[in-house]
Amino acid sequence: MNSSLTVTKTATFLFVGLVIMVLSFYVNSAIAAQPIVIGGSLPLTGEFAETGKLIEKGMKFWAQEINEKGGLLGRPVEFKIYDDESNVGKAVTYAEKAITVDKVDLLFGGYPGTAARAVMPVAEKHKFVYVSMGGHMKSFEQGYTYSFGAPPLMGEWWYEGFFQWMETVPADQRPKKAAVYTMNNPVGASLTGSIQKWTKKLGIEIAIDEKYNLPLPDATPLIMKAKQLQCDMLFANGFFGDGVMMIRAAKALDYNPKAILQGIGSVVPAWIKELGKDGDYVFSGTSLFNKLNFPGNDKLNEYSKKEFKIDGYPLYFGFGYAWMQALAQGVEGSKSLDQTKIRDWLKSNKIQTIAGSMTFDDKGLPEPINFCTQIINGQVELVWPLNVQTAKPVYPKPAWK
Amino acid sequence: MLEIKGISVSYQQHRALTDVSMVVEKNDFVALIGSNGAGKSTLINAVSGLNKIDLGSIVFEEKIISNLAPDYVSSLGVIQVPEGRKLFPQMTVEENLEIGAYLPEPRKMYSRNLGKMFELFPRLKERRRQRSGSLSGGEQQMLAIARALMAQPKLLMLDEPSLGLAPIVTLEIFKILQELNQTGLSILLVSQEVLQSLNISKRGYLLENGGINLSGNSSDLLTDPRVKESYLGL
Amino acid sequence: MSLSATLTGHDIDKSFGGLKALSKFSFEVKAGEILGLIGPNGSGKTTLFNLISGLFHPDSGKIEFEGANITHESPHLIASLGVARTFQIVRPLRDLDLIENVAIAVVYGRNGISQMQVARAKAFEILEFTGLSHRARRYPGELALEDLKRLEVARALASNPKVLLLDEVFAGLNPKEISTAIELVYKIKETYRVAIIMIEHVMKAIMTACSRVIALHHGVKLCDASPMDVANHPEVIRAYLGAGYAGN
Amino acid sequence: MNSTLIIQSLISGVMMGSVYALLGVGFSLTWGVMKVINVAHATFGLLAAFFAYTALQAYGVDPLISLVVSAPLLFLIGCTLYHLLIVRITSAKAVIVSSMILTFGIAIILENLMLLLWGADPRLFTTSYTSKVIIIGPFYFQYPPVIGFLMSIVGVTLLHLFLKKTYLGKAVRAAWQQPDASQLCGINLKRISAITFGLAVSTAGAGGLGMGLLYSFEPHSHNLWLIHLFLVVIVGGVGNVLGTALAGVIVGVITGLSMAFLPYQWVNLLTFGLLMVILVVRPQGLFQSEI
Amino acid sequence: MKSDQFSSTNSNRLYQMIIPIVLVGLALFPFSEPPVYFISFVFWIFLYVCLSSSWNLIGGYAGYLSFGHVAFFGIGAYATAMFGKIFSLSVSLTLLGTIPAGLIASLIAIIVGYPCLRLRGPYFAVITLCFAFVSQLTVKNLEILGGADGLWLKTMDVSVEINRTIFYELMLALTSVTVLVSFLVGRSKFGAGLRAIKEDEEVAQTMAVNAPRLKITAFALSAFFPGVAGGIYACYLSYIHPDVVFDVNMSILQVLMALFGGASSWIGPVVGAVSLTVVNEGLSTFVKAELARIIYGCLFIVVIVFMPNGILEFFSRRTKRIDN
Repeated sequence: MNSSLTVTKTATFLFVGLVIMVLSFYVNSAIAAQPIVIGGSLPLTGEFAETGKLIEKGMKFWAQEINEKGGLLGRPVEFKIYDDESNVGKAVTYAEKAITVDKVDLLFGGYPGTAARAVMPVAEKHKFVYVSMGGHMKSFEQGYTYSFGAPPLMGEWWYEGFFQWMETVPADQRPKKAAVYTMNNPVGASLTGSIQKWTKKLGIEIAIDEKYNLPLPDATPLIMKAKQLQCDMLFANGFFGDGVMMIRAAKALDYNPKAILQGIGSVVPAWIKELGKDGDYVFSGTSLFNKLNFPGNDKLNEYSKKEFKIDGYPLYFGFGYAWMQALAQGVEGSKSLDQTKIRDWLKSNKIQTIAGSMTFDDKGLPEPINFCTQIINGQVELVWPLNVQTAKPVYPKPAWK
Repeated sequence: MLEIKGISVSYQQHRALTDVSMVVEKNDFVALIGSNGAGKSTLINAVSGLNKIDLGSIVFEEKIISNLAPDYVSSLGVIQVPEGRKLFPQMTVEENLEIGAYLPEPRKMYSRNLGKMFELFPRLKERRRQRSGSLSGGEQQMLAIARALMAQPKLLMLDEPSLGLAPIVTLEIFKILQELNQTGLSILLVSQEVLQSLNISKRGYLLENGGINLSGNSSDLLTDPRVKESYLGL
Repeated sequence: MSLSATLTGHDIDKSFGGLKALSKFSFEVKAGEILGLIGPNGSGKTTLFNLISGLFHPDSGKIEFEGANITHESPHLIASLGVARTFQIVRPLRDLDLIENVAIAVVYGRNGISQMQVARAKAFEILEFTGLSHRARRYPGELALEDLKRLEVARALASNPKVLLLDEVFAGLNPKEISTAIELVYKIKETYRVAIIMIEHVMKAIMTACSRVIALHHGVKLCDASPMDVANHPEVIRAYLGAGYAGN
Repeated sequence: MNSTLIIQSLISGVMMGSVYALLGVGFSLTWGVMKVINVAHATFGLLAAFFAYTALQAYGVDPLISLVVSAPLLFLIGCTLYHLLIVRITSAKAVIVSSMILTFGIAIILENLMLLLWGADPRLFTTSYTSKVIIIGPFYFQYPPVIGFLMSIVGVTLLHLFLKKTYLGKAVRAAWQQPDASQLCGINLKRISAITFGLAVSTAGAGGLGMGLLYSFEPHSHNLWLIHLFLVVIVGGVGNVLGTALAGVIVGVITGLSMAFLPYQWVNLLTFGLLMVILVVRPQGLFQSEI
Repeated sequence: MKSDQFSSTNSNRLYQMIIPIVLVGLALFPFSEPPVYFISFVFWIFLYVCLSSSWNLIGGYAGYLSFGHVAFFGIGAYATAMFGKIFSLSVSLTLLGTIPAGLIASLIAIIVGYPCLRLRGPYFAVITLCFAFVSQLTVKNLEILGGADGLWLKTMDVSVEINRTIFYELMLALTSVTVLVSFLVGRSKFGAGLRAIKEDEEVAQTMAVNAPRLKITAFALSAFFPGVAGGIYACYLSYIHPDVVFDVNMSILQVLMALFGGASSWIGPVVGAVSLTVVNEGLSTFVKAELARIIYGCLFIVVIVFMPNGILEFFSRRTKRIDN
């Protein structure tokens, strides 16, 4: 009998504890006032920690810079960043926590695509401007008015630059047959559409079109098959781990297509750092890049060199920075923290970011922009469009040594 | 040599042994008899350190060994051949013997003792590479005894070595025990084979319901009607 | 109750690996009868209980309960027909107190009770009957072996069985406890009119309680007779005391 | 389907599977003999991989050589963990459940320690031989899987020899076949348990290194590896070292073959589905239990 | 009445008083106009209480540790989403689909449980884990179910506060029903049979407990509530993806919550789910990310080493000792 009494006691204690906690949040939120608080969540631990941490650093660099300049609207900025543990459900509640408890002034964009997809309706409901990579075209087609991709990481556009350049290659030098291997996730799915469209246009036959679920156990059979069918073009639409396996298998099997396209794997700094020479000559896309000559990139590079000891800032570092840039211009432009005003300003004005200048359409997306990158001599170079070219594309890819 | 002074053992709240005392002298051969559930195994497990005792003490060669770890008790030379033999079934005959000689002192004498065992139990020599699990019941019991002997015991305790064996095999094993005793080994034998164990032992104890009811020279016990009564309830 | 046997077994064979646990074993038991089952360790007594209660199935042979063939039925069905058993090594439900232990047997037994509250009251009666009522709210871990054996009996009784299989419920008890336990068995027989088969090593119990005794050795029936005749049967004595004793 | 592709898939399947096996044997050992499911097993492997990575990057030490340091180190860590924590739950009612929760906690702690120490970036071993290849006829043998394969053969053989040929190894087997009888022979159970656990953890180190040769790794990679562990151990039979090793190869072959015959997107599904079938049909694993 | 001495009348009265107050208090909470986050956070707590309580039916009462229970959550989410999509229903009508979704989850539990429930201990844990992976991968590979892209659901055309309040109340209702069922099962014949199975399945069988049928019933019942919860969650999130609703971490968490609180009673999972969710939230709020996870990991070690039967039993034993 005692035990059941204690049960009740324990339950009561927990309930009271919960109430106290709730109250303490109320009190906490009441104190915050002076600085502009920007809140939200990022995957700082768990599966997407790598990217999450880079975005966080990019955002923080932006804050440091703007605070040195005297802040936003004359007020210093401050972050309230939660760790969502790479869990989409948590990303949603933390966005709400930032909005309704911390009463943040602005919301920052999250990662990965699935989280962003789930947060976008929340931002919409709460009428908060949400600038992120988005979560691919489909998320922007849901009719959200407060969501922006500035710049987005748009799978549907990712190879745009590459194909535009390929169009300039004389038809007889173009690849004839392509092998397409795509990871079975939203990013992968969004890449395949443009491949279908463009290969048809360029007269490239798709000999293999296969999806795989992560983790990819082994890449050897994939490469072997591509080699046997004499595919002279390889689309490896994957992340880092599987991308690396494909490259290593391609080298081991001495498979020499004219061009290798890599999805999202080669844009992380680890690609060059870990893979070394073998990672050379893969093509990929990007919507912002450290070698672009838009204002701001040099500062970021300088900072990266000092802080991370690498030439050229990492891609997601740039994303974190660029999204904040876009948001800040909305605030400065509308001279207000009113979300609707910020949104309206962003929809009707041109903004400048490290990814170039952009204007947004109804969906909250800029004009399709995507640059074509290629890794040459251990450096990511921009090869297309011509006005930003930092190196001539190496094509066809030299044989493995 | 071994002196058990008024020990009591309980499992959870149940008392399995109450105030039991007995003595095994040097070069003694003691038979401990009693019906099922009387507490015989509990007693020798208490000596080996597998059971903890509540009261009393167990003294071996002037050393108190009650409630010490089983491996330590073994290292003093008190070796038990457990009920049901408990061989290492996936290991060969020779490996079983090797584990028998696990302690540092016996390990030094391993090859010499191995030879002796194969002399004593020639059938084990034939099957030295066989898995112990595949041996016949009698061979398993021999192996269990040989494994214990590999540890160079001063006191050998056997728990129901005749269990599930054909009478002729039991006879053979008991003969070997008698020989071992004649070479100077002290033995404490727990057995259901009342007649045979009393025949070969020097002294006997009758354990009933957790206490010693009767003790004396084996030859006297053999004719004592109380023994038969205890078994058949006549 | 008719005079026909409640539970019968015909030519039951059971081996484990190469070991023959039971061979060509037959038995029968009637309501109101106490059948004793004796034999040295490993002679196949507990195996028989496992076969009757359906935990094992025989290799050949047939077990019938009130004329129905239950040879290959599942344990819960056999139990729900009215065959209850105890376990030699007590197996109480350790995380549940005595009332719960027994009450579960009550609700799932043939009592027509499906409410736990009612079952608990009934369980308490049974605990009273078996002399455990003062420990009703204790957990098995706090009990002495004697009481755990009683609990086994109480639990078996609780399902309101027609046949009760008692596996060494006297082992490890002192003479006084044995007397009370024998009284309990009698009481059970009188009150519940069940057929009882009991495995026992304590000969005193067998001698006083049983109307008939079967002796087993290495899975073979040695004899099936009155307690006195069994105790004086030379083969039984040899099986118990070792070769040569009978002649002594 | 052509035979070259099938055989090549088989070859790489075997090599991949053998690395799973190396990672799995220790897991199988602790589960089978100690009834401890060490959910952090793969995490220790990952720790060894990160250690080797640092040694390679900072001092140019070959990953295989770093194992000389990390394996004994992991052995010590394993022994210490046993004495500090595992021993406290071995008397619990449900050791298996408790051990899973306990080691789950350890895994979380280790993962985040690695995150603190090494950051979240994916890592690869890149040495002079990582992109080399041996070509025999139409077949290709990449160095890293071949090395992993050899490591696995050496590791499993060593473990097998240890258990079968050395005094201590025999004592370990004896202790788990008959705990009571082994104590009567003078074996100290606690010490043997600690050694078993330490040993298992240090084989995890070798396995982790092997995985690092095949795949890139990050602080959370152990979650994926753990799934492979369950796979090979269940297939091979819990507690069975050689069975687990064989099961690794079988899982590898199944994966390899299904990659040759099935659309790739069904490969992982098939593997898990097959495991379910194996579990239902033969819960004791494919091989006779042997310790 | 004799039976009185077997029921804890005092605490019954206590429950009878406290529980309605707590429930009414919880139901009224959103109307005190707290920041929306708190509604969502408590919704999240309800979700976990519901998941771990329903898991407890099979895992706690019967002792069959299912590590793949998230599969039923996911199945419920997808069934509801597809129901809404196929008939292009509004959100409120889609929510009606959660009941059939729960039934589908139960049906699948029966089909899967039939062979799987013959396995015990860790084998059952592993096979259910595999089942979770199999169902996740199946959904990912099937284009009709949205494949790797996931599914979008309609959103309600109401303000955030109302939207969140609706889901809050729905989840509160579901959770109350789940806990009530768990409570009733705990006191019923059915629950008693499950306990017997947990303690000793063989003995239970000899007590006429039809173990196979009871286990499968418990498994089906314990799949129903996650199925419904999955449906509500899908509508709440308005976007579902196999990685989100079949997340194995969720599966492991609901097991840990139940064991953490104490799996032998109905209140254990409730206490476990509430405390772990609150602690985790507190850690994420006040401690640096990695450190928070490390402390979280330590929590499991401390609990298992010092309170092997869950916090509830630990505290009740302790007070017992003090009372004595």
